[in-house]
Amino acid sequence: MKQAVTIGQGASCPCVFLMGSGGDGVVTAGDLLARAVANAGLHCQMVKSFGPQIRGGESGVWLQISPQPIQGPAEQVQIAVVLSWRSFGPFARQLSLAPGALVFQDEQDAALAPPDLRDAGGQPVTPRSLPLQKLADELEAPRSRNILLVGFIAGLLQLPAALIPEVLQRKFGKRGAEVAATLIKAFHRGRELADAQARPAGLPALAPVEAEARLLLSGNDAASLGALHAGVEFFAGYPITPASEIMTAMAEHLPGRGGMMIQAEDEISAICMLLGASFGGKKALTSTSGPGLSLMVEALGFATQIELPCVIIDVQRGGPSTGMPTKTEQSDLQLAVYGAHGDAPRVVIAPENVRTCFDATVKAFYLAEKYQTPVIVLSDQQLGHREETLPATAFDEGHAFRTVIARRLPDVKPGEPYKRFALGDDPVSPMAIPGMEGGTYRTSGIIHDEAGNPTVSTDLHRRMSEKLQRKMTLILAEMPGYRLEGPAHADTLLLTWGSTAGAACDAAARRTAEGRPTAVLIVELLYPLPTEALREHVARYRHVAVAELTFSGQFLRWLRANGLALEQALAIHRGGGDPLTTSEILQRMREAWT
Amino acid sequence: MKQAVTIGQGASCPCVFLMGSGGDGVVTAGDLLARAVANAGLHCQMVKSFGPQIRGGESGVWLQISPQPIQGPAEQVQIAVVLSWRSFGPFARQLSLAPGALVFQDEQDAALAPPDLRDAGGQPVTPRSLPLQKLADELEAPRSRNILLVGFIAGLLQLPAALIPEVLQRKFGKRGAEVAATLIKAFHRGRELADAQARPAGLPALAPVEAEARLLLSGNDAASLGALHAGVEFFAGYPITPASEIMTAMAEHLPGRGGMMIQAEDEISAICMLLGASFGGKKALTSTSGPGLSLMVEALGFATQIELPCVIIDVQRGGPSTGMPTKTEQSDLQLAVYGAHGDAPRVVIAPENVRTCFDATVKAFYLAEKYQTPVIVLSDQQLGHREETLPATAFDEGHAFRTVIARRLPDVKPGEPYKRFALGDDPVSPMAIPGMEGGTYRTSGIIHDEAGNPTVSTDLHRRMSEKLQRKMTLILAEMPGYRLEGPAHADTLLLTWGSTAGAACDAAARRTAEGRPTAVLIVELLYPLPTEALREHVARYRHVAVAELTFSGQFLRWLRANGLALEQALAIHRGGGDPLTTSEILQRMREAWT
Amino acid sequence: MDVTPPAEVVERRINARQAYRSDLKPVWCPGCGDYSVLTALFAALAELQIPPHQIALISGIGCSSRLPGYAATYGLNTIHGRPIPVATGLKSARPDLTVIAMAGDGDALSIGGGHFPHAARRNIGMAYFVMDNNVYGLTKGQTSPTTPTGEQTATSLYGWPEDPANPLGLALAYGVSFVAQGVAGDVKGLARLMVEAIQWPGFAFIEILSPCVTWRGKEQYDVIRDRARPIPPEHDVTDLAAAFRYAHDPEHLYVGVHYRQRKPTFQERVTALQQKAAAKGAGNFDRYLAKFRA
Amino acid sequence: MDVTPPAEVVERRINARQAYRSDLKPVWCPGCGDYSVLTALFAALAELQIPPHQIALISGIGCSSRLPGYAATYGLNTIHGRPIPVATGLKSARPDLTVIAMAGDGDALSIGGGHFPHAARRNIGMAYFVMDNNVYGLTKGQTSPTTPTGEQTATSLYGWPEDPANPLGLALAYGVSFVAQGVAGDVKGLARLMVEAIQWPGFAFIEILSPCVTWRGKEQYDVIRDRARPIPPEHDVTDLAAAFRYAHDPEHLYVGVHYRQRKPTFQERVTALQQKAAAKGAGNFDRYLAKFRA
Ligand SMILES: Cc1ncc(C[n+]2csc(CCOP(=O)(O)OP(=O)(O)O)c2C)c(N)n1
Ligand SMILES: Cc1ncc(C[n+]2csc(CCOP(=O)(O)OP(=O)(O)O)c2C)c(N)n1
Ligand code: SF4
Ligand code: SF4
Ligand SMILES: [Mg+2]
Ligand SMILES: [Mg+2]
Repeated sequence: MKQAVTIGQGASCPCVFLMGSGGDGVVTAGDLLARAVANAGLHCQMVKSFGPQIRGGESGVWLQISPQPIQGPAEQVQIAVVLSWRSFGPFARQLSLAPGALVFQDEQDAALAPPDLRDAGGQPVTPRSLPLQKLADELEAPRSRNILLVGFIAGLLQLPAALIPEVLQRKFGKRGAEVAATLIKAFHRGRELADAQARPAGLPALAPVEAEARLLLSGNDAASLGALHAGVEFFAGYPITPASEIMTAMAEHLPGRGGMMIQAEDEISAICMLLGASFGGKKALTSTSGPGLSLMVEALGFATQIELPCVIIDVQRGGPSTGMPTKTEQSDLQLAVYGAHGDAPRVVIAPENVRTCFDATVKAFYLAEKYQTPVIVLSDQQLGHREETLPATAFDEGHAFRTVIARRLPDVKPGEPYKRFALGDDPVSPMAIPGMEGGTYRTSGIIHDEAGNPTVSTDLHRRMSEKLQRKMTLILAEMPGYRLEGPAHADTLLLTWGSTAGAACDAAARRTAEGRPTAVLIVELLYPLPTEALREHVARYRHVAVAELTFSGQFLRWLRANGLALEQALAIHRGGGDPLTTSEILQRMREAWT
Repeated sequence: MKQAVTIGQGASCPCVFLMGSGGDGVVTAGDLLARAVANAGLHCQMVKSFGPQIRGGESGVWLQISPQPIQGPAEQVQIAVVLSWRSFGPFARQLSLAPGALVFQDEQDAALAPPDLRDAGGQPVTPRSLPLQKLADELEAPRSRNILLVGFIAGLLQLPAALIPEVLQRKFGKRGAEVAATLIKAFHRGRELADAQARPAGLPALAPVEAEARLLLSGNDAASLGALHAGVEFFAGYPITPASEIMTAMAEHLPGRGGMMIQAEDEISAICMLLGASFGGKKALTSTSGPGLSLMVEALGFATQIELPCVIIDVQRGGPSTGMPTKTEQSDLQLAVYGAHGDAPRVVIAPENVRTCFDATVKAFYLAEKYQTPVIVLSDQQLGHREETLPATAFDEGHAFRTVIARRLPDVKPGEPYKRFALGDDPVSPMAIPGMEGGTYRTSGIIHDEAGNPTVSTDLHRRMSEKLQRKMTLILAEMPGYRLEGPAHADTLLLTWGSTAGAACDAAARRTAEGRPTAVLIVELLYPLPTEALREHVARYRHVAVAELTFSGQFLRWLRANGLALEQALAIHRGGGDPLTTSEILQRMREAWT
Repeated sequence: MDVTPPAEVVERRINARQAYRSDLKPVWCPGCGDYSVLTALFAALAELQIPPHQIALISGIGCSSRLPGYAATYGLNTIHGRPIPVATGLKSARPDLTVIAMAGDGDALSIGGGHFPHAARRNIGMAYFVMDNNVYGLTKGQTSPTTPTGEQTATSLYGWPEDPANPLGLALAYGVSFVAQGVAGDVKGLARLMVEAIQWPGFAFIEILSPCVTWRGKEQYDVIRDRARPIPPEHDVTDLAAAFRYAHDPEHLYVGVHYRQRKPTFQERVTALQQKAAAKGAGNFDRYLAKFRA
Repeated sequence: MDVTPPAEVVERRINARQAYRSDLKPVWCPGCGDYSVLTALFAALAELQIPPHQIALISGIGCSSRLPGYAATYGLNTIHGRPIPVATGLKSARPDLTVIAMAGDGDALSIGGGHFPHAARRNIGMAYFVMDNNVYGLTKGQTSPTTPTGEQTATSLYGWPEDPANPLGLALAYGVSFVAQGVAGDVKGLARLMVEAIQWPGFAFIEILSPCVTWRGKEQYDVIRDRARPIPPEHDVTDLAAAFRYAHDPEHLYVGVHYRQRKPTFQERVTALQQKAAAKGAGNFDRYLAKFRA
């Protein structure tokens, strides 16, 4: 049994920031700390940030720690360690120090500290020096500075001493016993450093928790797991930040189960390869980000038209154009729902946190196969890259969406005519796959008749359009497509989607605590939008706000396009890069409804 | 001076339909008739329709004739001539015969006539036989059957006999005097045939008009003229129906003025070539249709981001996917306004008839150059391919939009720093072009600073997004972006755009005549949408309808997305192919507001 | 070499070919070369006796790309320029099928030209038939990447200022493992090449000279006939540089197999790495999940 | 052959090179081959004495494509795979400029591979420098079209099952009129090739072997050095088939000019047809309008 943990007094959610330049190993340090925290039965959310360099550039890690599951992004930092002031620049604006926050530096770097460092309350902060490199050198392990740092933070947070050596052993054990022993020594030297420090003032007290097994993974990891669970058989893709991890996971896991990952020559080929595989009866996936999705537009319309299932995970990044590849935004929404010439409906769903990246992916395969339609999963850089602790049972039956189906095949008989696009009561017409005798059909992106042959009949144009549209109606009938959270007596509703949900829920909880009971409605099914249900909900509240991370208010515009007038709604949105924070949302609500 | 013309009694707008299979020459016949009509000082609209065959397939021509300018598409046909019943099939559904309409056939084809031909009133129609081929053979000009047909129709309509020989002479004169003479003979034999016929009952009487010079051209012709007037210097494109005629016109005319037309390897290259030429300071154009526009999405976002002018004429066709390449629809609207990952505003404008294809193109260049932005002109197959008579002065000063501007260059000095994307009061920052000393700059699709260098500053992301957005505000300030037509005391408003405007205006006029005064508001500027002005107008009417040719109501959804709730609006839209007709719109209004 | 077969053999063959015909009537212009390509394809499939439901024909957009609609197999007339990636996805997901991709010269070498080298590098086990008419047929006569320099077309009113591409040369540089040229005018010879291409283990390309009578005139048949020569029997089909020389011959169009060199197919290589991965236990959900235990 | 120049000449040269440097600091990894490419480019431009404002550098997306940001010329870091069409538009609209397109191996041969043959067919008067590191650098180490078969990368954990493309072979098949190979390790030699390419009347391609130390290791320098050989002086640079053989040499990477054959540039041909068109009076608005008089 593991030890219970107590950290300081005050806020429930300490946030630690570690920053260094290339080779300083702050990301490894963050990862070790996160694992230790997870093993202590606590929750943790870890966000990494890198400079434009591929190697040797600056990097920063935010670690939020709490006994409760964490929803929103980190806001203020209680403890910051900066290993390289020289490359601190890009983080200066991003880093918000809590009043009374402690900032540490390596004493060898002290001369470069910025002259005017202030906390959120405007108070000057004087960095405290630590002899990190010096101690590492003394250990004759000059590159163990980051492990010293881990010990130091673990000490400050009073994490149980036993947890980290265990993790170190697992992670570095294969480099030999000696290496591991040195690192464990470095860790303990770091802890001693912490003991020598004054305990940080406002550091929160974490109630002791029963330690239980935890997973630590990112949204891209969860999506990859979801795809495997859903029975993905084929992946074709083209590398792009921040989606490439899914491709790498597929490269690792598909061949082992008789499947295949093809690195396509571009995103147009990737989606076209999916359509080929899907025509052949296989469950097919790709992952991409904005620029790639832009290139898939033509083939997406084709997929809708010839009614082929396929799943596209779009891990959104800051736009427009090349935009901000390593930053987040929710601004591919419009392209996902509207990206086609002509009327080509498709399904668009969105996860709201790391865990639901799994659910959304499984659901995407389910909907794609059941309704013979392309499905886009709208994740984003924030979800895709941040790591979260989850219960070990997070993806088990009863906790996650796990329904897996096979494609519905027709009952064809050689000699009997087969109508691939039969216009019956059911808009989903069973699809033959090559190899089925009696199931041969030929079709095209041209408006076709029931058999699949081209036609110029405007009547068939209308009836086939209706067929496509009726599938959307059926989807709405089988799932709510949204989730409502918050007090029953709330008079305020925050409408949101995707990765903004976390901050929205935190903001609603705080607003409720302020005596303004606020609920949150998180839309999961973006296309087809559950408009009627949303309309009913919206009508029940005195105040309605719409929160999202886009410059132009794409989500609000999408709700409106679907017929939700929302004329009085408070629009909370701004240009991307950094996620919307709890305070930002809260502040806007306070200003609007005093 | 030319003779005045009188045709029958009744409706003001006779419609003639000619149909034949490949080689029958009905399109030539239609063209000759249209020119004769134009030379008689009348107005005419000619629509052609072809089967899927490239050659040898069926074709049909609708000719609407009127002393007044014609707005909406043809509805019922008064005179139909079918030269090949065998290939009549695809036209059967499209052809609506007016009560009492006359149908003619070549006597040699009579055996194949459909047994059950009926007019709109449900009355059976018996085709009358004409010895067309027989007479042509007698003239020893077996392929002159279509000229006989021209004579026959001219006779029925009592067009002045002198007009057509003149046109024949111009058109066929270069094949030798003998050929022309034979054709003129055939024409007169056709007229004699008409004299032998009973005058059609309901044929309208056209008041004599003062004959004046007329142009006969298509929307694609008018757009090409507009581009030349606007000073287009560079065109790159990829062939696609129904836009290719613009490309051919540019191939013909650009080299002669020192410019260039490049046939790109695909639409991605086409738009990228435009951006290269535009970066070099040249006015650049492409033309395409839905599938091509889909492929341009990524580069369009890039154009917005690096603020490069360029003009894209999208001649829409029936979608989705390959859809109906030779039919019309207005369903690229959503792709045009939303087609980008991230928030990438662009300008979208739409002509409403053949004439305004000129204006819209000139305006597109004006806006592109003035605001350093991509501009999409949304034409469609109907506008692009139909031919209309226009006054010879249609494109003259005072009649058309003719403002032409040059790009605003900065006042750079060698040695002084130049900020390509200066964030000043004016969101349009003067653009240096290669060759200007002191103007060198480097930029990318990445979020950039004022100089053009990449940045990860979320603050610059916001400010640059605002810069792009503020251009849109300026555009709205300088032009109304819509046109209102109809009685001042109207209590009903029809909102529409593009090629549906004609039928909407006709429908409004008829509804007004029925005692329900109805106005039409035609939106020309689709992005940025003049939302505030529209809101004010909409508020003034008791009834509001929105008419467009899309299955899903894209225009209505676009209006709503922009904040026009239009909750009570009557939505008039359907799947594409054939344009919305006056009667359809009228009928829907009658049903909704009895 | 060709001996006329007995009458009942001929009839049986004709019946076998009929089994591949769909009930859609071609809308090609009378005289179009693509009719012969379709006939040759039927003959080849009949000869190989592949059941229609084991075959998928994947085309792009163009007159030529209408072909799959006319065969009673599985068929997709996809989007312009994309038959190769669609066929790649299908063949690699379903190696049991006979997959034939086909395209026009514009589809294959202009908008879809970027996919060709990669199917070759991967050596995907499919046949690829390009019906080259030196023009954009469906869109009414614009230049294509194989239109000769100087020609007047709908998009080159003063003469085409570009050099034509050499499809055979491209295929050779791309590393295509089977490269041949056929002519629509010679249905029998073309069918024979098709039989070989369809059976070839790997990516097999046939450049088919298939006239467009509407935009290039009936003379295109004559031009091809005059320039066509059988590839000399002494040509070593494994000699890449020699094949490259034949491809660039300024005078003659060599008909027959230009290059044929067995190399591992995508499927063969992928099967090997699938075994490697399976041996490592990759692909197991629970093992993958375990990786994320903190 | 190289004689060390006097000190003041060296200094003048260095100053001249400085004039091409922008104030942006490269973010390439220490040791990246692209630094040398930049240095060579500065040297070549200084040698040619082209004023910076007469030059436009057009790249795609990738580590290599960051290069234009570091030069004080006009520059566009466009979108992934599209430097060729953007540069084509620019050069054909503004033949007075010196236009240099550049890209990585992924940008040039994968997503942008479809454009390369057409720039060659057109013989657009620009230089095209591909910095080939056999990997996707910017996106963190995935395979590229030139990654050797069997390699393990972020997207080929069990070994890459595809054959690599041969960039020089492609260029030759495409009809590129100037084809060369350079190595980042030899700045002087590379600069010399660049001078020739930039001056070349037509499309000039240099395949630059530019190591990625981060994803392919420092060893990539050694691998290249071991395999690199100067192209034999007796090689006839107008012999296409011979060049094709050098390009496909299984052992050596030949450095130098592989092929060089003057042919009409796009500009030359277009100028001719502009004159033809002008002579016909095409392009005049009023004449065009008159055509529509009924
Ligand atoms: C994205 C896109 N661009 C353009 C078109 C129009 N288009 C259809 S077929 C075709 C070219 C046809 O030429 P080719 O491939 O040589 O086939 P052919 O008709 O000559 O057999 C074009 C440009 C299209 N369908 N899609
Ligand atoms: C449409 C699109 N897809 C994917 C990407 C992601 N991406 C950026 S650079 C790159 C490849 C880089 O490799 P290479 O061209 O060889 O350049 P290098 O970094 O190696 O110099 C990719 C896939 C993108 N920017 N745009
Ligand atoms: S246009 Fe040409 S390619 Fe097309 S069907 Fe007719 S002859 Fe054949
Ligand atoms: S990742 Fe490779 S190509 Fe990119 S900068 Fe680093 S060494 Fe150069
Ligand atoms: Mg062709
Ligand atoms: Mg590379």
